[in-house]
Amino acid sequence: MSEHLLSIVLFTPLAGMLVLLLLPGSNKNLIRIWANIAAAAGFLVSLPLVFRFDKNAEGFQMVERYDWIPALGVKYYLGIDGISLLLVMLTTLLGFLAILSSWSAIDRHLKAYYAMFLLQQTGMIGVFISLDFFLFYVFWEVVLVPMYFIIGVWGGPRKLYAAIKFFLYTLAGSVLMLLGILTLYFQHFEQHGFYTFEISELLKLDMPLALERWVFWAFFIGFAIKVPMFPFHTWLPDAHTEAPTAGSVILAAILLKMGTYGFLRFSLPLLPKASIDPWIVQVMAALSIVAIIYGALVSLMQDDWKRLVAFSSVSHLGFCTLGIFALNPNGIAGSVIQQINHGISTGMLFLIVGVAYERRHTRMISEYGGLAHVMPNFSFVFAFAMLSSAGLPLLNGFVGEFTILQGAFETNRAWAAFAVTGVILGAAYLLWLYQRTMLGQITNPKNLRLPDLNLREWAVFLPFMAWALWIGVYPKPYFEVLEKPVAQLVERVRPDYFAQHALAVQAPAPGAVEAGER
Amino acid sequence: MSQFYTSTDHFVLVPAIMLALFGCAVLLFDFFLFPEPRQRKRLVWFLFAGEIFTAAGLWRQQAFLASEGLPEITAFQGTLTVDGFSLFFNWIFVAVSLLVAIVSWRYLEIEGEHHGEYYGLILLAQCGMYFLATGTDLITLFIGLELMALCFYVMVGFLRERKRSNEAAMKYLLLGAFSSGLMVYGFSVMYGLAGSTKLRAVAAAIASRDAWDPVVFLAMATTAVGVLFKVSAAPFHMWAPDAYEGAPTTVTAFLAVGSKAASFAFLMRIFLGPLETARPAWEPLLVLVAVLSLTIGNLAAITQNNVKRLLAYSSISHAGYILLGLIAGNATGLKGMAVYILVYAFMTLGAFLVVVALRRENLIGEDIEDMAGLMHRSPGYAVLMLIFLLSLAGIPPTAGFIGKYYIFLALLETSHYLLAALAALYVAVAIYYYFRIVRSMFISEAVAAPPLESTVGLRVALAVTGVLTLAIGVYPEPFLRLAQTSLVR
Amino acid sequence: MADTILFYIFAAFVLGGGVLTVTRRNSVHSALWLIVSLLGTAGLFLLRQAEFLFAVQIILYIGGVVLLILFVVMLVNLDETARLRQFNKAWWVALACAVVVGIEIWYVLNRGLETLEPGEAPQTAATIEGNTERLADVLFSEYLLPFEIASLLLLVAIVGSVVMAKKRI
Amino acid sequence: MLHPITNAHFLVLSAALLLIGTIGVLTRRNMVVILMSIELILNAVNINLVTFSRHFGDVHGQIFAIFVITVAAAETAVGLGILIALFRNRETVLADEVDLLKW
Amino acid sequence: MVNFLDLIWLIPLFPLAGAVTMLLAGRRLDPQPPSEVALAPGVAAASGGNGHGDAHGHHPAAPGRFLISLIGPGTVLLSLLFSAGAVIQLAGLPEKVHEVVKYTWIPAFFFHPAGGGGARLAADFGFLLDPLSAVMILVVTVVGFLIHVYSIGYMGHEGGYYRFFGYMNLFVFFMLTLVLANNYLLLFVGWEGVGLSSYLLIGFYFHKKSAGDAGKKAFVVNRIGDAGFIMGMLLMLATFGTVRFVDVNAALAGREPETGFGVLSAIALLLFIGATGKSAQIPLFTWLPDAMEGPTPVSALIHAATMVTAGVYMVARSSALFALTPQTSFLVAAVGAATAILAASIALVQNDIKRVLAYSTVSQLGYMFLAAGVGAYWVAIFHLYTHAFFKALLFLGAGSVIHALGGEQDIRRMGGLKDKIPVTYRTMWIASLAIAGIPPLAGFFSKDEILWQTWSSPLGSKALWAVGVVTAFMTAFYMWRLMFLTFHGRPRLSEEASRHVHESPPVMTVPLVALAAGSVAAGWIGMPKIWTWFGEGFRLFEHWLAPVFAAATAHWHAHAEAHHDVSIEWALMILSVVIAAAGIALARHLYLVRPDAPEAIRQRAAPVYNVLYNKWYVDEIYDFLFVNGLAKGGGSLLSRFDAAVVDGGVNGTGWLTRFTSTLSVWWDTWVVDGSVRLIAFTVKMFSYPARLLQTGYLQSYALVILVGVAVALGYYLMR
Repeated sequence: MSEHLLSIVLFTPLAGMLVLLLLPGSNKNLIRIWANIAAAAGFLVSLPLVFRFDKNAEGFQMVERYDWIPALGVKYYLGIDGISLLLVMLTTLLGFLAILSSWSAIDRHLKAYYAMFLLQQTGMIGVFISLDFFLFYVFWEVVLVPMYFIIGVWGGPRKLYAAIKFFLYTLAGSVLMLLGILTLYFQHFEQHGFYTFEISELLKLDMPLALERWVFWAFFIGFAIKVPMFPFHTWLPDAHTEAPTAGSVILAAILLKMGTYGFLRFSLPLLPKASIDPWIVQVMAALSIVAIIYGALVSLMQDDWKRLVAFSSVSHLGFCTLGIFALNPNGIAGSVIQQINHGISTGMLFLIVGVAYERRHTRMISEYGGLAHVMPNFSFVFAFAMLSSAGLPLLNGFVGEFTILQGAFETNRAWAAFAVTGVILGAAYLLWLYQRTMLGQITNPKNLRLPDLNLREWAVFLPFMAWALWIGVYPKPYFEVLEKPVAQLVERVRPDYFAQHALAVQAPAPGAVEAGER
Repeated sequence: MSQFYTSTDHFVLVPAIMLALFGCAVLLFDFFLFPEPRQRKRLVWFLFAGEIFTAAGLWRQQAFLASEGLPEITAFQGTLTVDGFSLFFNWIFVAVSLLVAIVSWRYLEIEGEHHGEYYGLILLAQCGMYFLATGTDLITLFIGLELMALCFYVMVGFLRERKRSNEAAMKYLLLGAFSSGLMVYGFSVMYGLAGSTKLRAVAAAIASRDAWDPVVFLAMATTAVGVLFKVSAAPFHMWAPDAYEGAPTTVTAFLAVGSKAASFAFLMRIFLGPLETARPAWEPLLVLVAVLSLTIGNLAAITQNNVKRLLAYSSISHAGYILLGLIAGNATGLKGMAVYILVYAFMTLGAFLVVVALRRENLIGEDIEDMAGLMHRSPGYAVLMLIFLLSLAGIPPTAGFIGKYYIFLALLETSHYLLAALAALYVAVAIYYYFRIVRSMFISEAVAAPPLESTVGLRVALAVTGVLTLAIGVYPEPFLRLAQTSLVR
Repeated sequence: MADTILFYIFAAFVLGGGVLTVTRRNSVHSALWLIVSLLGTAGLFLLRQAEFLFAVQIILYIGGVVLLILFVVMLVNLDETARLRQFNKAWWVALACAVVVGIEIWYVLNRGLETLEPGEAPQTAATIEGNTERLADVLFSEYLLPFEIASLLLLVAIVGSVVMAKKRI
Repeated sequence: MLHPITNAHFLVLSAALLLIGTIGVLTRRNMVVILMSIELILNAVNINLVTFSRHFGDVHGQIFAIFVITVAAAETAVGLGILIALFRNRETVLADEVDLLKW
Repeated sequence: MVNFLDLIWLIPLFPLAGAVTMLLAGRRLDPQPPSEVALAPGVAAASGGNGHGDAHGHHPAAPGRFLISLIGPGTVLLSLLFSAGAVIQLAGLPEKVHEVVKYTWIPAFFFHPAGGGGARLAADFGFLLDPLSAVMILVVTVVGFLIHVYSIGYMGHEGGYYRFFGYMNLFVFFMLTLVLANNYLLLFVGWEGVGLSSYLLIGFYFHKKSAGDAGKKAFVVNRIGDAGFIMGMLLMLATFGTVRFVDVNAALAGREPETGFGVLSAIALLLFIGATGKSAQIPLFTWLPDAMEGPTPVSALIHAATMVTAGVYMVARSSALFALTPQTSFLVAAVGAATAILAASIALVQNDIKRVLAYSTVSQLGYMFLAAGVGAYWVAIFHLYTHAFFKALLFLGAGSVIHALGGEQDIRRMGGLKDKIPVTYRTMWIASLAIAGIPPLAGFFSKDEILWQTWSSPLGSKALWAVGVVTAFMTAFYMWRLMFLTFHGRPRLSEEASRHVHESPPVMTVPLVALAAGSVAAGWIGMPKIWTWFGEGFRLFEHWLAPVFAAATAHWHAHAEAHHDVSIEWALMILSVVIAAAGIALARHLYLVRPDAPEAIRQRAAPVYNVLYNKWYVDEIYDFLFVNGLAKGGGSLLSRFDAAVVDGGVNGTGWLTRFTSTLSVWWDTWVVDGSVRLIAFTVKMFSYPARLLQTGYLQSYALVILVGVAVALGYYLMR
């Protein structure tokens, strides 16, 4: 049982989906209830991961490794480290909350909807726990199709365009990434005489810089589109805007993380030479910074509530990628934490749009205004999410942003100086959005009788808020969990980093709650 | 020359004999035993029987090869060679013929052209395919090819009252004859080079010459025309969309899968046999052909509204992918070709079978619009079609991905980086038109039409293709091993 | 010497017949010129000591195929067909292209032909034995299999043409 | 003055005939004539085959030629059958009027 | 005996508990009437809504409201008691420093070359009580408590009562966190948190667009400063490897002042940028006057007494750093002086009672920075402390006036109120004397000390002193202009207002009196050195803070002592009092004796008046530069956005960001997305040629085949 924990976590949603398909389609509530049960089960079975995880252990934990396609050297190889753990937990929890939030928002083709969600859930978890590149790629692609349908079938007016754009963009990226993967695979064969996709084996590769660069760019295309980094981001506003609420939540909170995760798990460790190649690093940082500022500026000018949030994602993910390519412990740890944060805060923001949309069926900001009068709880939750997203200290966003800035500052002060403008602009567009939707007088009579949050909606929002607060006030467990993997990563990319900086790679003293005098 | 028709000869020929025997039997029985149209569906059973015997013959060959540990059995003084390669393809032919046959009778009934000749032609065409996969002699290959082609000409035109069917058959025949005329010209030159029609002798003769020998080149170029025509690679592809569209859909499926697979077997026999040593000369040309096929196939498919036509263009692009395996030319590439052909067979067949399923009295069911809302009318078909389309596009975990995987890997292994990137990018283009169908099925509002009723045969065929398409994707191991055996030559 | 002259005569038959086949407005005429071309080919077969093939050419080709063609031409030939344009609109493109291909083939042949010329003359031996006997020997031993397949081919051709051409089956 | 006839003569003749046939296939509108042109192409092949047969002093080439003739006959038969079916439906045998299937 | 020192972490938590209680349960305790639903006037008519709720409509006093009134000030009182206990115990310690670390907040690696290797940053949840934070927590809790009490009366009739106290408690929590933090990062938590509370409270009347705008402006402008603060912290980390005050000071110990603009100056400058945002200094001061949209107690507590002084506190807290950076210090002093005189000049002519006070606050904050800039950190804190009393009192008094007049804020429509609201009048009278710098009121001591330090400090200069003196004159003048216009002379009230006039209830007046007492006496613990006859006990403030600033003053102290000249100090002191008196007198002359004179002067000095009245056109200058300049030069494209800008009425920076973001949207739509669409378009376009080949004519197909052959053979020939 315990040695198959990851498999159980991975396949619980899929099993839920299969059962779901057998349920009678006519009984809508049965389908809803079952989907929620399945998703909740998915979350519950993932909880033991947290408790079994040993933050002091090196390498991957809870590893499962079996032959899958021996002819290709493909293994069914699962395992997690701190980075995966956090992202898996994010996935299982948010997947459940997203499904919960769809209860009344979706009333067409329920069965297909929930089936797609559960399928996607398995795909996303798979991406985060695969240690075999082939397996990873399979899950990576598996995620695309459900999301295509979620956008395409249950989306907004321009859903067709958005769905196919999303699909094409990410697919184009991922096939090029596949070429990169295959190059590594072949190189490994050349150097070590056998074919394998195992990350741990591929780490033993030693490739010339030129080749690493090419592979890096191949990976880059795949991951950067997924993140999305600056010039590749245009699928994102469309997809986010048109997707149904829960789809946007999953898209923003988890799908985008697949890209950053890819950088962390594959680009950096597998291509250490290319990753510290000054030119590449400069380009990555420049793109990240452009994304931060650009995303924020564009957000400022949106009149579509959801589109605004979508562009804010571009800005936030810019921080994440900047942190990664700061290539030091702070930047990377901050990046991972910021990925979680972005999942929480942007997820909330999308849910908030969804709540408003469900009541008014419009996303135009100008249609709203003064909602705080009729929906005080809602406006409170929104304010919370907004502050979390804007990086207010004691909420989650600040911890990530500050750590990333620290990392960026260490590598290049100018990066931090540019990136910090994102903090200002972030406040500007969010506050302006808040003002236009929540504050002022109610200018539209349709908004006069809107019901405030109901119990189910509270149930969706509360975990988000609690988590945001937890990370904001006591982020230490997160840093501890990330300590080892991040150190290994940095060690791999910059082997002299710790030696040169005389930093001991160790966790702070256990039981670090030191009360009393110093 | 002493003894002809030895027991080895017989052993090698058994499957072909069975095919021919049952083919003729169908023709005969059609005339004499089942004059009533309603009885004709029983003719299917002849076909089944023929396939079973054929399969038995193949199985014995396979078992013999395995038990004796032989790489191959040659017969008729080198005219036929049974090896892993031929068996691999023959198994595909058996499966494809069976699947096509069991869905055909209902389709033809709807079309009002249900005749026994049809099943006979299937069997005889398969007989031709058998020789294409097994033959190692120019004459045998040529005759086999023509046997298959003639059957297809007739089958494509089988809906005699339909103008489109006539036209498709006419075009296919004229162009086919023209291209095979050019091809056989090439054969004649090959014969002139070697003084023998045996591939082995031709190979030896060509190997003794320079790779860039003008005569060899002439032979190669003209032969390639005929071969590439049959596999519908650009720029020799142009018959394919028309023939695919005009032919009865079941025939289209057989044409797109069986004929193409057989032609690729033929192509590999030629290019990896006699022409192998002239690789420097033909490789650049094939690169051009492959790129053109990918480009034209994918681009032209984007704006198609007829599903069959769209699939025709997609099959052109698949031909391009398979050719890339040949261009790479290493073990991975060749294995990739085999795997690709295998998965191509099932996914394409499946896609066409869904189109077959859509055919009803008043609805042709070939336009993308006809699939609108299929998800809500017949979710099973829609989901299956989705799987086939995903596989055609090469999205894991479906079979198509495994095929593309090998092709890409082979290209990278042989440093064809640009080709690999191009081939990869065309996957994204392909997804665009495949997803036009998906969009229609899943997202468009349903047109008012009753759900499709289906026959047992259709269900079985779809289930088999669907399961295989998924199975090859999820657990490809046994299939890869099968493909591995096809390399033993 | 005689061979040479005969060759040129037959070649003139072949090419002239061919050209006229392609260019005659009336398809009946085309068919007749085709016969001329095929006869010329048959003559060439004789020149190369392929007597059996000569016979096959005359009987099967001219007697069978062309008659079949003529029959169909008569069947479907509408008078106005002959009055219409006989070449399609893009004929000059095709012609130009064919000429290019012709030049290319000629060029290629030119460079490679000497490698196809006989070093010594083994053909003398071939003339001694009866051509037809040898042919039969080889055909029914080494090429028995293609021969059998060819029978299938013809069966298919018959069935196919019947299926296609008959109104009701 | 008259040099002896070599293989080259035959091969060039064959190539010429091939071209003539090709031009016929490409330019003539009447599909019956196209079929005839294909016969020309196959004849060119046969000339080649017989030439080489003679060259090698064996009969393989001639046998090949027999098969080619067989195939030509079979193709013609089926082609004419299809042509008749087409003509019955369309009242035409002109190649460029048969263009329902395109694009 | 409770060890208050180890419980200092509880001090901020009491108000937090109050805030959480109120924000979570408040609406249950104090059910809101539906009249709170506000609707734009036009829509209201159309939909039958009853419009903007009457701010002064009386609600039935519910028991829940009472509970709120108890919890709100009560939690602050608890903090006050704990603070007092802790400070008393602190005074008994030999070291006078006490640090409590609860747990590590943000742990991370950080590399700094200066530290000779690596170090770990661990920003803790740690609290530091030393004399400086002791002063601050006392000011915050005392003033905060009084204002909370006052608010019970002032906000009693408002909707969202619970919300108000919730936000106020939240503010106190963050403010106490800010002053008790033991490291910069935690200080930043409070720093941002008070900004948030300020945002929430400015926008308390959220149905008013102006309130929302002001709140947003405050937050965003503060964020600009915060960005500087963050960068400062990062640079500090890179330099010292820590953000803990004690460690930073330890790292600085033994360093010599920088001669040029070095890394220390850079850190100090970046921190100061943060301070200019929070403390409304040039160039980031524009938000504070707008912040007067909030309820008056908010203005008193946040925008006068506590939050805006956070910048001063932070500079004082970083005194060891600033003392080493003469260039940045000079900049601090210069900015302070410039802000002081600029804001004072604006205050001269404003007519809104709260705006006058707001500019006065900006001006007084400038004084504090002036003091800090010249190295007189204890004086800066001293002024902060006295200012807290009289400025809070002034605001609360103004609130009382507004309350009395039913919302009237324009001093031109007041007058003659001194008898109708006597308590308010008298307390404000005291406060005005105090701010004008009349001895022996609190303001005198602190302001005089600032001027003297500016004159005498090696970091100061005569020019700065002159600016200070002029500002002092202006201060006296505008304050008394305010007093005379409000309370003296002929009543100019509207009919309705004059019927409405009444003295505030005791719950409001008692805090006024208490603060008045403070305004009188608070300065007595910081008497000038030359008043030796009072004894050292009256110089308690300086001694109390001395250990905190010991390191900072060490560099300059010896130097300063040498220059200490008693007679000059006396002369200057008298001069400043005279100047203040002159200001008062002039105000009396113009506004009481000859009420028509101001109008005449205004006529004659119209340009000057207009410049001052329009706040030196600071907002407008930005507007002019960016809006009109760019719009006229930028042609049609830019003019399209111009309309949006004028319409939006936002200030220049806001406009600029919006302009660039519009450009970005444009870029995104047409260039980035456009190129993608172009690719899609091209692909589709190529689809047609690919199809066009497929003419349907079999001979063209054959032709293509032949072309294929031709190409193949051609390739061979061309090879």
